[in-house]
This record gives sequence, structure tokens and C-alpha cells, in this order.
Amino acid sequence: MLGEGILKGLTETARNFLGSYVNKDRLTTVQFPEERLPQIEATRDFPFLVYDGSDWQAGLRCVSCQICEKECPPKCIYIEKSKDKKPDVTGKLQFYPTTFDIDISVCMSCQICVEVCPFDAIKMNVEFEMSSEDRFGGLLLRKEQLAKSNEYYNKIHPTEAAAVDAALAEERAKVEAKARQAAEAKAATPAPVAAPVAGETK
Amino acid sequence: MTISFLLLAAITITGTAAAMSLKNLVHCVLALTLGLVGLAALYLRLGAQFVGFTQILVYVGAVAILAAFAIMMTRSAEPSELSRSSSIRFSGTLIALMVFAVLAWAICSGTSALQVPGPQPEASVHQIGLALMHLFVLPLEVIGILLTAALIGAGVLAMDETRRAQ
Amino acid sequence: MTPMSAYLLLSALLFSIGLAGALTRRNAILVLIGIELMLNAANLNFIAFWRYGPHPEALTGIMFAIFSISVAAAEAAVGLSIILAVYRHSRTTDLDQMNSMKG
Amino acid sequence: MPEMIDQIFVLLKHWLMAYVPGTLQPIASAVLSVVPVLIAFPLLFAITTVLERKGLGRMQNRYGPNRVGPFGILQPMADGIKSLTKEDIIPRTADQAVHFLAPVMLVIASFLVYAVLPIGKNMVIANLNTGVLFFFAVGSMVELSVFMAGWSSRSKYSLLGAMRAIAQMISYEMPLVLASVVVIMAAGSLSTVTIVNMQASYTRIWPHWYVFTPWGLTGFVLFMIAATAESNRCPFDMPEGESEIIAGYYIEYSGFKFALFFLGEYLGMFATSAMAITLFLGGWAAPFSFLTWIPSYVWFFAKLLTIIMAFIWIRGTLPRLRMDQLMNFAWKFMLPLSLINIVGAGVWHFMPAGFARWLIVSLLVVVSCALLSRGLRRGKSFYVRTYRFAS
Repeated sequence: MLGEGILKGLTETARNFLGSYVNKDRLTTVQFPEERLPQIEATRDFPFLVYDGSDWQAGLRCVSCQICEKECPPKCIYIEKSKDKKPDVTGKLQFYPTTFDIDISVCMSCQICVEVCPFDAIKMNVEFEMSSEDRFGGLLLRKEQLAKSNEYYNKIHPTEAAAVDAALAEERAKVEAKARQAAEAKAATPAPVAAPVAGETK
Repeated sequence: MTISFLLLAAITITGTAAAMSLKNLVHCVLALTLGLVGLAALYLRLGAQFVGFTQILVYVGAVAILAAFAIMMTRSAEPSELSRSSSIRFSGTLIALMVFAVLAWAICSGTSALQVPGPQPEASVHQIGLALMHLFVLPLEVIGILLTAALIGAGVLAMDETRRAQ
Repeated sequence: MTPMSAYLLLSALLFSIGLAGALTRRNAILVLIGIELMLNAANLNFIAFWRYGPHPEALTGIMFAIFSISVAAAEAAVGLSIILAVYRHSRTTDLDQMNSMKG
Repeated sequence: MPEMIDQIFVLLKHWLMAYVPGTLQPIASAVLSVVPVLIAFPLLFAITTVLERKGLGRMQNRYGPNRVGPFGILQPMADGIKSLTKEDIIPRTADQAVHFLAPVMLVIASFLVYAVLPIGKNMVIANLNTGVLFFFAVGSMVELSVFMAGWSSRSKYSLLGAMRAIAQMISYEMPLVLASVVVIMAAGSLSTVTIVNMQASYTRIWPHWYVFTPWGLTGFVLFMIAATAESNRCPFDMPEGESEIIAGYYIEYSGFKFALFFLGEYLGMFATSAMAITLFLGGWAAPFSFLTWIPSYVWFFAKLLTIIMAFIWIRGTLPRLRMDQLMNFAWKFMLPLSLINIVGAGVWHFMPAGFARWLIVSLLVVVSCALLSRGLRRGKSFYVRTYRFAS
């Protein structure tokens, strides 16, 4: 008979309509600024720079090797390498970026920069409310805007950050052990074999 | 000669004259509807409500739309040359003018007895229905048959020949 | 009050406009519209004579106008479908080019 | 006292008219009748848009607009300000005059039909002898404005949309008129006021609405389906199918003219709904004799809102029809059924009152409906669709 399916459809929409007032499951919309879904841990959008310690200028892990700049597919990273060297958090002398800009209007969140970075200096952020009225200046992030503390990194990506910290600590321990060994060797035989290592630890 | 009559007459004449002289065929149809609406208003003014609204329903709602459809389907909306060769145009207009002159002469010399209307006659739908069912029942049936035949005939004529052959 | 001759003159003018259009235009659709206009002029005459005539209660003029409108509607439908059929054959609605029967 | 409240607007008008000098009386009377309608129905349009969006949202498991004002009820104002301040773009190749006239004519035609709709007892702008005919005659002018809009925009989408709209409107106008013929037969009048007065009486508590007869019910259903098609609403919104031809005939319009099209469309919907109420649902008459103390205009607008809700419900439920389904439905189902319905109304009129005529007329309608729906289904060959390139 004509009209059977229509009636079936009408009951379904009526159930949806009335049900939406009593049953939360029938209203799947999240009303964004007031309600937010919990973020999953693997969320990522734009890169930021990690620094250790409390002073971002001193603790920046980036040594300005410019690998990320070269690897970036849309070429949104711009780095100027410093002429001089500054001690990093372990006290080793390193180059540092005088300028580190990321144009997030160009960035495509591919995470290649994070994967190529040998120093774990660049990581992916979860900050997404970055709308700006100035599409050139407002979306070009400078070094000071990009620098975020390691604690912040630990907060947004706990598992990943813990792994990174463990790896870094292990490496530093290895370096220190090596240095100690070298120092012991130096103490035993004062030959200038471990000069570069000594230079590093100075 | 009241102002309302002159206004409606002006609308009717402008619309129909534009319909017969504009280049773009769609404009012609739109102007025609203007003229026909003016004519319907004249019917209303004469007290023939039923005919006036039937005029709008049939001419504006059906005939004008049909003509517009035909124009679209025959791709003649693009303006072409205004009309036939100038001699035909001239003689056609001349014939029309002569017809008008003869008619106007006849009207002006003949109808002096009927210049003043009687009291407003009643032409309610009820009376029209009764007249259609009593005195005019045969013409009504004939019109019914004619319209049915026209409906079927128009459908068959407009149908694609390949589909008709199937 | 408007004299009846005003209505009759108006209808005569309408008729002439329709006639002129039917005689001078090349497009078949417009010729059909011209014929419709002439029918309408006749309708106006019917209504005017009904209103000003001696026996308006007989409704003859109105009846004539109603029948005339229905006939005109049928005529328009059939005429336009004929134009469509012709167009399908000759790809034109120009009356001057429909001359295949010309000797 | 209820009588007084019922007639309050009529009395108010008479009271105001007493202060108007004699020469201005006709004009003042017209203005006083027309202006309330010109205010009430656009207001109803504003309310309907927000109700429709909220209702549709709930049916689709989402909130509707709920940002502007409490529960989003000020959304129409925001929309209005937006469309008023938007740039009015006219396509370069468009036919300027026709492009401008189309929305104006649509709105004028949509407003004109309200002249014959009785929105309460003694509340009608013009009690025309040929009211129903006037309604359909002026309603048919909408088609012309749709054509003007579609053609003058010089866009393929709008021309296609206009062609679809006109084909659909012409096809569904016939069942619309034929469905209302049964009421005209029963009432013996084309005047809307007379038709409502015929229905505003009661046997015990039950009203004499035409919808409570077999032919009346069939006529009502046919009228509502045809009215849905006539006002281009879902599931008959082929002319403006958003996913195919974007907005159909008014795609090239922007700013306030677009809003005018929207207004015209909704006004047309209200007008046909109000006509359905007038013809079948007793107009302003109360549904039970003990409820007559509620003012008549309240009943009218309550019925109108109910029908609008039904429209929204239908829109939230049904998918869009295909063009051939649309045409087949109009010509192979609606038209024959409405003709049979007229025969049924005639049989009803000439049979003695009683159970027998109920049975016969109901059987006539139900059997023909079943046969016609079988006929619609026949000739349709279902087959399993294969997607050659997908798998």
C-alpha cells in the first residue's frame, strides 16, 4: 500500500525529535566553546620548540642544525644560525638559532620536522585556537612564541615526553660516563688524545 | 471616460503593443502578460468578476507559461531580425491600420443607443453555474470534449516521434 | 461613466495590434500570440456588450467569453505543440523558412 | 464577553473608522484591513524560519540555531540584518529589469492571495464572490515570476531550476484545483467566507468540517500533497535541490532580493495552508462546540501552525523525489484520484444520509487509491545496482 514507508519514516523522525529532549544520546553535537571533548594524547597540529630548565633563551634544545628547515615539505620554517656558540643546558657549547620562524599558515602538520630532529628540540603542539585578524603577522610564529618548556611538553604528551626524557637522560649519562672515562684516562696518561672530548666538556 | 479606464486601457495597449513589437521573445511574452492582466482588470471593472479571474488563471497561469516554454524549447529566445522584409512589414501594418479605421468608423457612427450602462447586473458564480447547467449545457459538453481532445492531441503532437513509434 | 464606444475602440485597437503582429512577425509563436490577442479583443467586446446591453441578466456575453477563453486555451496548447513538432522537423520557428511546400 | 474578545479587532477598526473623515473612508478601511495582515504574516514567517530550523535540527540529532538571543529566537532578526547589509549582486549579462521585477512580483502575488483568506469571524480583507478562483488565479502568477527569475539570471542552473519549478507547479496545480472542487460542490459557493460559515456549525459537539467525510479526507490529503509541491517544499524541492542545482531559480540573487524570494516562498506556503484550513478544516471554527469561547483567530493560527509543523515534519523525513517520479505521481496518481474523488462527492450529495453513503464513497476512494498505487508501482523494474568502477 502506498504510504507505508512514509509512515515508518515519520515515526522515526518523531522519535528523534521528542527523544532529543529527554535522551542525550540523540543529540551528538558538542557545543564547542562551552563544552569540549577530552583531547586524545596523540593530538597534534603545529610544531613548537622545547627548552629545558626555566629560562627559554638559555635552555633551548635547538642547535640550529637546519635539518628541519631543509626537510620541511612546504618550507614553512626559517632559521638563522648564530655566529657564536652558547652553552646549552648540559653546559656544552652549541650554536643556537638567532631567528626561528614557523609560518603556520603554510605548515601542513606533517610532523616531518619532529621526526628528523636529532636533538628532540622540535615537537608537535596541541594548541588549535590560533585564529588571528592578521593573516601574515599573526600566523607567523617567532622563536619566543614557539619556545615551550619541557614541563609543558610533558603535560600535553605525557607518554611520548617521558620516552624522550628517558632517552635524553640515558644519552647524557652515556656522555658523562665517557667524559669521566676520558678524564680518568687523562689522569692516568696525560696524553692529548681526548682533546676534542675535553673541549666539549669545558 | 474615467481615469481608471484610461489607465487600464493604457496598460493593456502598452503591454500588447510591446508584445507585438519587442525583439526578445521572452520580453514579448512578459509584456503580453502585462496586457492580459490589464484586460482582466477591465473585465473586473465591467463587473465580470468570474471572467476576469478566469482570464488571469488561463492566460497568465497557462498560456503565457506555455508560450515561454515553447520559446525555451525552440531556442528562439535570442533576438533575431525584427520581422519580415520591410515591404511585408509595411503592408501588414497598413492592413491592420485600415481594419482599425473601418472598425472605429463603425463604432463611432453606430452605437449611440448603448452609451449608458444600466444598473450593475448581478453575475454571481451561482447564476453562471445555473446558466451553464441549463441553457448552455450543450456548449459546455462540447467544450469539455474539445478540451479533452486538445489535451490528448497536444500530448501526442509534442511527444517525440521515436517514442511514439515504440 | 465610460461610454461603451470607449471599450469598443479599445477592443478594435487590440484587434488591430494582434492583426499587425500576426501579419508582420516571423516567429510562429508570436503569430500565435497575435491570434490570441485578436480573440481577447473579441472577448472584451462580448463583456462590454453584456454590460451595456439591454438584457444583462441573461449572461450571454459572459457565457460567450468563458467559452471563448476555453477555446483559446485549447488553441494555444495545440498550436504550441504543433510549433514544437514542426521545430523538431525543420529546426526553426521562422515562418519564412518553413517553405518546403512552396512550388 | 467571549463574543467581545472574538470581535475585538473588528470593533477596533470600527472605532478607528469613526474618526476618519467621510471622503477618506474607503482608503482608511482598506489600510486598516491590509496592514495587520502585512504585519502578521511576515512575523509568522520569521517565527516559522526559526521553528523550522530548530525542529529540523532536533529531527537530525542536533541543536538548531541557539546562539542569538535566548534559545536562538532572535535568529530571524540576525538573518534579516545580514541579508539587508549584504551586497546586491546583479550578473553582468542578466536582464536587469526582469531580474529586478521577478522577486517583487513574487512577493506581491504572494501577498495578494491573503485578500480572500478569512483569518477570523468577520475578519477577511475582501469577501469576493469568486474567492477561491481569485486565490488560484493570483497563485498562478507565482509561476510567471519564477520563470522571470530563472530566465533573467542567464545562468544554466537558474534556468534549469525555473523549468523544473514551472513544470512541477503546472502539473500539481491541476490536482490542487480539482481537490478543492469537491468543497466548492458541497458548499455551493466560491466565496471563502461562505465555505467557512457552512462548516462552522455542530451536531452535538462535533463540527461539520469537510475533512470528516470520505471525499473531504481524500481531498484534504490530495490538496496538502499538491500544496507541498506547489510551494516547492521537500520532498518536492526538485527546483531548488541544493545538491544538484544549488538553489535553482534564485541562485543568482543575493542580499535582500534573495530574502524576498525566501519570504515569497514561505508566504505561498502559508497561503496554501490557510486555504486548506479554509476549505477542509473549518477555517476559524473551533473543533468542538464547547470550545467556541476561544477567539476565532486563535483557532485559525493554531491550525495554521499545526499544518506548518506537519510541513516541517515531512521535510525532516522524506528524501527528494526524482523528476520522473514527480511527474508520474502527479499525472498518474493525483489527477485520476482527484477526478474519482469528485465523482465520490457527487455520489455523496445525491445519496440519502446514512451509513450506506459512507460505505460506498469510502470504498470508491480506497479501492481506486489502491489500484492507482499498484499502477504506479507496476512498470517499475527494480534491479540490483552494480557499480562497475567502484569494486
